[in-house]
Amino acid sequence: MVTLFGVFLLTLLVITAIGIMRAQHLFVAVMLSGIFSLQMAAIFFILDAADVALTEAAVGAGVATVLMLGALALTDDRERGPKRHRWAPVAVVTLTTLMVIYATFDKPRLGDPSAPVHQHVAPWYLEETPRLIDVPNVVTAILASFRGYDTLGELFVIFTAGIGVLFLLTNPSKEGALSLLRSAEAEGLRHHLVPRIVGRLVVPFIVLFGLYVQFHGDYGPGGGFQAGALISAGFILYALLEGEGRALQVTPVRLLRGMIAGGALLFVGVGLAGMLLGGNFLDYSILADSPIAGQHLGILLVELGVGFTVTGTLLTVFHAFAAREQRS
Amino acid sequence: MYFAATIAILLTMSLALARALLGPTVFDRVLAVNMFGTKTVLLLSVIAFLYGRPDFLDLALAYALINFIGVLAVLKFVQDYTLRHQNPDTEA
Amino acid sequence: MEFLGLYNYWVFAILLMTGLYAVISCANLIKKLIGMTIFQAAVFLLYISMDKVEGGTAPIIQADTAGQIYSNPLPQVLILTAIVVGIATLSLGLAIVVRISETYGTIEEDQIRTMDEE
Amino acid sequence: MEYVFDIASWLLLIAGGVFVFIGGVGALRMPDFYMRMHAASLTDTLGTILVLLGIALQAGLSLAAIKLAAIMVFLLLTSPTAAYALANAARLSGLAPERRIADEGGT
Repeated sequence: MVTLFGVFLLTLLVITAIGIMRAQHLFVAVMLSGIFSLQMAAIFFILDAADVALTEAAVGAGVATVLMLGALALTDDRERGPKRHRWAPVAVVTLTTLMVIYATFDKPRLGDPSAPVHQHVAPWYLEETPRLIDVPNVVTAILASFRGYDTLGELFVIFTAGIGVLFLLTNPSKEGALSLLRSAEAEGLRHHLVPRIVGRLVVPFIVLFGLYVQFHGDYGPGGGFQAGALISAGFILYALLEGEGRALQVTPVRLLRGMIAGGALLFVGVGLAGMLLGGNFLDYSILADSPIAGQHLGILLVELGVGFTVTGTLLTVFHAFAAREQRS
Repeated sequence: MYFAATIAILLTMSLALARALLGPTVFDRVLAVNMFGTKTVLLLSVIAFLYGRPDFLDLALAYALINFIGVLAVLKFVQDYTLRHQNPDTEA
Repeated sequence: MEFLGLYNYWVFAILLMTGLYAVISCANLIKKLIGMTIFQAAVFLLYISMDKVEGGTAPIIQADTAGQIYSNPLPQVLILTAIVVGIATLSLGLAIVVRISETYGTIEEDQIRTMDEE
Repeated sequence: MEYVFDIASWLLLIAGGVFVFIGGVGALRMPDFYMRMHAASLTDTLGTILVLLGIALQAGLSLAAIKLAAIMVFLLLTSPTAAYALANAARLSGLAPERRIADEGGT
């Protein structure tokens, strides 16, 4: 029965994707991709990926739509070009789709326990995590400890993307937050009483929930990535309600940039600390008296680093887009 | 009995999707996104119980908290848009 | 029911190619980026479909249940990080589009090309 | 006593499902944007309360019930606010309610 729910949602997903492609108005495309993200989260949850669904929820519901709208405000919200019907791309795409579908007939069925992907390293992770690391959430254990190198790499991708956006969008002249405070458009939604009151009520709970996700990530779905996205969603809400200027007073640009670099440094620092104490890079077992306590400490610190960098990057990107908007 | 509620929610989701695809104004689409959001919260809560893992209500809670940020962003977008162009077109 | 087991992969194929179609065929740069996110989402769907185990539950080990089957945690780890990396790269792409729009005054590929040729 | 809770929760879930569905039909079938919003936002709130109460009765007194209560509180706060913000945005952009039904509210 649940499989049928999944099939239904997947069908809706395909319809939404085609709707996105057909939308002439980019604003409509952005709204439909919001729906797309909600459907993806529900499908991830049905397919037992609670952590992934939480990440998609945190990223897709808050940050992605806001960033897209920010970009639309800076460019153009409509496709201007003539509607072209090119047959070559359609033919290529249809042919490739049919080929990929043909290839899937050799794939193991959904949920087949004897599929090759379940045979090699995954059972080892599931069996050894309680003994070696002793946290209930195996996803967090793999993310932060077993495959810490991977996560470090991903973190540096985010770090680099944040720096790239700063290079591209920050204006070199020193119009700081002060001029923002005076401009009329920077007031956000301060005239709208109801959203403002309710929003101010909700913001602390979003941040609190983000902290819960950050520190409860060993035991339930959660971790630094999700928490970073949630906390930045909270601050983005504050910025929408109270205006850019106020938000930049609460989280100054300097602090955010410090968070981007500091989080990455914390991650690398934990790795180096392991080396200095005589272990390997990112080997947490050495950090405390017993290996398990060391693993717990290492995972906590590493997740904290991830949380800092993700929060800093997403907020910096948001502010970069918003500041550009005020200038233009 | 969870199944009945789930089916109702899924059908409502498809109706909301139809509204999002049909338009006609952009606000209809935003309304559909918002509806879809609340339905997702309900769907996630019901399925968490269907699977017997009520600890996954965290997900539904996350959506309940941040779902309306998108709509507020739309409100701000429209407000700035009307400030800049005094005569915006609402038709999609 | 046999074929429903492959439905996820079919949807993956269709989404992948929908995204690809947008990237190679739409002239609008933001539309291209949206197409790229659909392409990404298709890959996410492929990985997460592979993690499901019949009768399994999310890989968060419960203390009081012995013999419980858990789904494969490894694809989840890969996709979890990929989603956040995806939004970071999307924002980088949007930043580039914003700069292009400021320089050329348009985000349509054809018009940018004709302006470059002049 | 068990049965009473079970039956009550089933009734709540079914009623919630019905209201949610009615809201969906209203959002699809009503003739103009403000009416569609009316249908969607009202049933959103009621359907949410009913469904979540129905689940909470199954959960009993536990952490899950507290989380459900939190979800309900936040949805009841944010969902009408979103509806308000949306109506506001629509009015701001000059979308008028359809004349033949709402004569006095037009711009």
